[in-house]
Amino acid sequence: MKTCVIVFPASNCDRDVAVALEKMGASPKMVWHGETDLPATDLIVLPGGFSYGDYLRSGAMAARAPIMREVLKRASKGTPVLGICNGFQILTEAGLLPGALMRNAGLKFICKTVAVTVENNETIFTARHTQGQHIHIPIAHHDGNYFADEDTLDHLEGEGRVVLRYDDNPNGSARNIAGIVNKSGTILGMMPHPERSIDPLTGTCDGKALFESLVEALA
Amino acid sequence: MKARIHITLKDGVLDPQGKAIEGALGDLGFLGLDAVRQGKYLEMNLTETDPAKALTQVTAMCEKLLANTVIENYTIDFETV
Amino acid sequence: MKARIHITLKDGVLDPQGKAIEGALGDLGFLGLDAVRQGKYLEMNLTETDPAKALTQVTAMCEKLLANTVIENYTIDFETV
Amino acid sequence: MTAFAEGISAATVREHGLTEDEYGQILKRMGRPPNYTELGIFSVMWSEHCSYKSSRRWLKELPTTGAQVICGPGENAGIVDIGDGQAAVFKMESHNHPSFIEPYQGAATGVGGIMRDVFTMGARPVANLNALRFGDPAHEKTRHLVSGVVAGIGGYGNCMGVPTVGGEVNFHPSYNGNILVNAMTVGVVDQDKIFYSAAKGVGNPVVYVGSKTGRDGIHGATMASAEFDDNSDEKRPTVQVGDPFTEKLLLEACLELMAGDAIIAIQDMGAAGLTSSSVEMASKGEVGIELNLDQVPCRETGMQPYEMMLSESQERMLMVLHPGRQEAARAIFDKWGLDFAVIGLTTNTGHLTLNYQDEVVADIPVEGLTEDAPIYDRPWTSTPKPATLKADACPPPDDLGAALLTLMGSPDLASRRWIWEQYDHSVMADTVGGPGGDAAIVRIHGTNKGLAITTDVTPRYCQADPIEGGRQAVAEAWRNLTAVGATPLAMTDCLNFGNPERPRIMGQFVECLSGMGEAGRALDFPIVSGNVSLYNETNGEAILPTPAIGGVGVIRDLAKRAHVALEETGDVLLAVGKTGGHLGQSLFAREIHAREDGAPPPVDLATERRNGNFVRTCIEKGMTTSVHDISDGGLYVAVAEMALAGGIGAALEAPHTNTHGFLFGEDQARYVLAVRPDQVDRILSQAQDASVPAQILGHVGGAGLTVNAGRAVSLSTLREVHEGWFATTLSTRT
Ligand SMILES: Nc1ncnc2c1ncn2[C@@H]1O[C@H](COP(=O)(O)OP(=O)(O)O)[C@@H](O)[C@H]1O
Ligand SMILES: [Mg+2]
Repeated sequence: MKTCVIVFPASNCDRDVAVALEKMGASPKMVWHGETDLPATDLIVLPGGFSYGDYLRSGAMAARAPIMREVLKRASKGTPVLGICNGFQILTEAGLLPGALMRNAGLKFICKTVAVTVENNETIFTARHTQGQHIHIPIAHHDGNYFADEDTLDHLEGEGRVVLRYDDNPNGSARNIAGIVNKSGTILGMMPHPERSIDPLTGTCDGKALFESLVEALA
Repeated sequence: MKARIHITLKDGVLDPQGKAIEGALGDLGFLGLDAVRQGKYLEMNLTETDPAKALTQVTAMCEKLLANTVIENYTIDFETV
Repeated sequence: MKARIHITLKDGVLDPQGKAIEGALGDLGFLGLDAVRQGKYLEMNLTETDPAKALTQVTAMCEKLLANTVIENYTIDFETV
Repeated sequence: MTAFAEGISAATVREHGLTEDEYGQILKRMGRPPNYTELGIFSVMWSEHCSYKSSRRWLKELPTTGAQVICGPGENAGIVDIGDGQAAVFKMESHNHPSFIEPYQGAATGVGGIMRDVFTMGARPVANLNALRFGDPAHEKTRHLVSGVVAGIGGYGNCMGVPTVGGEVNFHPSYNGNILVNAMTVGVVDQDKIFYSAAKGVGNPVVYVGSKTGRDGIHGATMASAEFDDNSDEKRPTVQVGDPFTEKLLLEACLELMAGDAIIAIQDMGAAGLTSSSVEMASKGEVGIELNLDQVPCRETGMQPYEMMLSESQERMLMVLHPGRQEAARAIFDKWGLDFAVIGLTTNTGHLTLNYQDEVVADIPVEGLTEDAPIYDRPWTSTPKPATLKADACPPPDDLGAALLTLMGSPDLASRRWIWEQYDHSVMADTVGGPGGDAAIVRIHGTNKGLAITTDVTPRYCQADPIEGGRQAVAEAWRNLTAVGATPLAMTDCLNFGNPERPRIMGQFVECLSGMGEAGRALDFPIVSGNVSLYNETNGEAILPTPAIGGVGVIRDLAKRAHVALEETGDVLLAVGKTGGHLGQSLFAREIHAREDGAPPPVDLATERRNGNFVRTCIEKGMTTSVHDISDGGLYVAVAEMALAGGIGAALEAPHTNTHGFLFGEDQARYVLAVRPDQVDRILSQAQDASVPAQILGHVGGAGLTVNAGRAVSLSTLREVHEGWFATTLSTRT
């Protein structure tokens, strides 16, 4: 499987996700935000971090970076895109996913391992999970409070696009949403960090199944 | 010319910061206030001197970057320096 | 009465956000602009109807909580609803 | 009659924090009166913060060498060998005064500054820690200060993508007007890729990179060397604003440049910015430096040489490059969107020469700024040895369980989760042991090795008996590293004290250092870097003497490590080390009997070493994976923390006389181990062979803690009081 990780100024989980992909046998290419072209790839990853310092709005400036034009093009042709944390914020800012990620309801940055339910295991990202599985996975964000209008939320729910839901809402997200996909199920945005959950030495391993699902689906 | 841009959350969009500020003001003993909303205020200097052109330019900036029109409104005014 | 509060960084205080926004606008091809500064804009409704009293009250809020007077200035104005 | 340059008076000299005497020395060195810019440069270089004039004489007596030491004090950070051609680079630094004035930005820029000290040397920062002291929790400013400092530390470190993995926090009224914010960074570097700050050669380009220079923090270094009084608010505009986004770019750009061989010397611009960075590079390399200030990237118009030289704008670096490498270097900084300017040259004059608008605006022999800086052997008085606290001063509590709950919910023992959940402690995906343990453990990327890191000091012990307190701070750091299974390597320090011009305070400094030095030697635990922060006083009220120690150790095989959590019902609890029931200066005495007197527990360094080595061996041999050192609050608190971490209770057996001394005494050199029943005999006999006291304490199991089968304290109640304190006392809505 060929993968690309987009590196924005002040991305800081780019290495972590590259390590995770490598571990799953996918060799990631790191692509600088200023590039205008992407190599052939089966998966595009927008990593976590603080692109542009999260100034103005999280993900806002990154969503307008030169490389994003190409990401949008590929995404529209069906190339899968995974946005983790800051990557999720970038996906909403770029209009690839609906809604917005606002300041956590408690206003504080939160870093901890939380319980999340897999609400839909019929996506390329979650096939290795069971439906309704509770997984434990770290979050680390200041702006993870998912917002969308009621109509949009109803649509997301109705179409099975709420893929991950917090068991105990840490940040005020509408309907406890932790991750959603686009209509065609090829783009996932999620606040939790699966790449920090692949090694028993550093915590839980529940994030591994996401990468395994992708490898299986895209190999 | 100096442009002044106000970016505020749309009605109906929850404002965690505004809510927290309202709570904190209450804790400090300030009474008789509600509907606290927090927005952004941006200033910049433009070399453009024609007001109509400047408005077009700044509107484009807001649409493309400065505001997230899914959740935010913006207003623009100018001050001649 | 509606209070409108602008909180801006004092002159000479570094504004990392403004700087980054200026850079991003440049990258997007917007030319002829500089000195981008980002501040906060707050609105709230007050039950107080006397302008002088309202000003005293909001000034106290700014001093105690809303503005960080070490690095920020604030201005207050009112709008009668 | 003293001579002054035009526009300068005796008052100007005083305002620059220089004494008449010091000014006299400047005249002598210069052979003429310094102009305003030169005076400013002398004032910052001769400030306490940069010159260590009160402390240097005593710092020299600390142990700083060892087979593991690659670079001791004198560079931006200390460096120790961690095997396999790699090294750990670390240092701790204070940002006390700025954080009191503006907690968010003060703490944030403190974190930014210490990270620069580490990546200046070529290392990628892999962990941040912080040692914090605040005033009385009930003091009107405390809540605001705690929220701001914690948010600032998180705001900077989180954005940088460097995990904040540990630290310490205490509250005491002596910090009401002088909080302490000490930040530590640890980085990892390949030994053949270390960069130093000594400039070399003549005619080599001096290059400025990073952010532009503004009028920030002018006189920050002298501010950090002055006492506060009620007018300190007026000094406010000197606060600097941090830009972690730019620092992240600076980090990546510097490491990219460092992968090649363009750099001769590099130095961050910290306190006293362009002045101290250029002077230090010149001084270390024994060359001169000539700067053309017209080339300095400025944020504001009309900045004067004085302002450019003294600005403390953040996120800047100064480098000396090999000639001809400027353009390749510039391309890297352009790519990262950072300023890059050639602002000068190395020279053979031995002078710092500044040109501005075609005029020489300053010309100072570098040695005058460094070697000639005053050194004071300040008068000091020894702290009288306190009397040992009498047993009847600390009678048994009515209810041991209630006393435990009081302690576990007290400010100095309550869970710090509220703080560390605001720090990203898992980014980089190498955090093996995050906050909440004895020492944090960070895996060295791509290996099966780990660094263990801790910060420690017990200021109330240092106040009561500075020598004992100095020993204890070092011993506790060493013990915390040992408790996770690490081999302690070396330490950094941040020496926070009051006004050294008062003999009593100077005595605290001298005696704490004497204790620290002794402990460092006895434990093979040299000091490789550090920082001194004096004048932590407001209106004559000094802080408790607070020599914070940052300890670093290595775990060669991460499979062989321990954590604090109890694991399994039926495991046996052992105490290693002798429990004598020392209650003087204990938290029990303070929280239950409101007594802050008596002698602190004595530290026997040979015992410390023997007991620690024994515990480490037990971990290495796989005989235990559940270990906690016994410190604040004593044995019962240690067991309670292990129980909460593991979610299992324990039943303790304690002597029937002086039970509370046994449970709450703070005797040193002790650990609690939980072991499988089949290991007990083996451990006890090996302990005996090693002359290490060890005894059975009780058993793991149940939903609460009991002593001698008495009434249980339920874990849920314990958790509630333990976790609740910060959230209820300190949580503010903004
Ligand atoms: N208490 C101390 N113990 C050991 N070394 C110290 C101590 N204080 C300062 N040093 C060393 O002195 C040098 C200068 O310190 P400092 O001026 O704080 O560095 P920087 O300019 O990087 O902030 C550093 O190498 C530092 O490690
Ligand atoms: Mg330095």
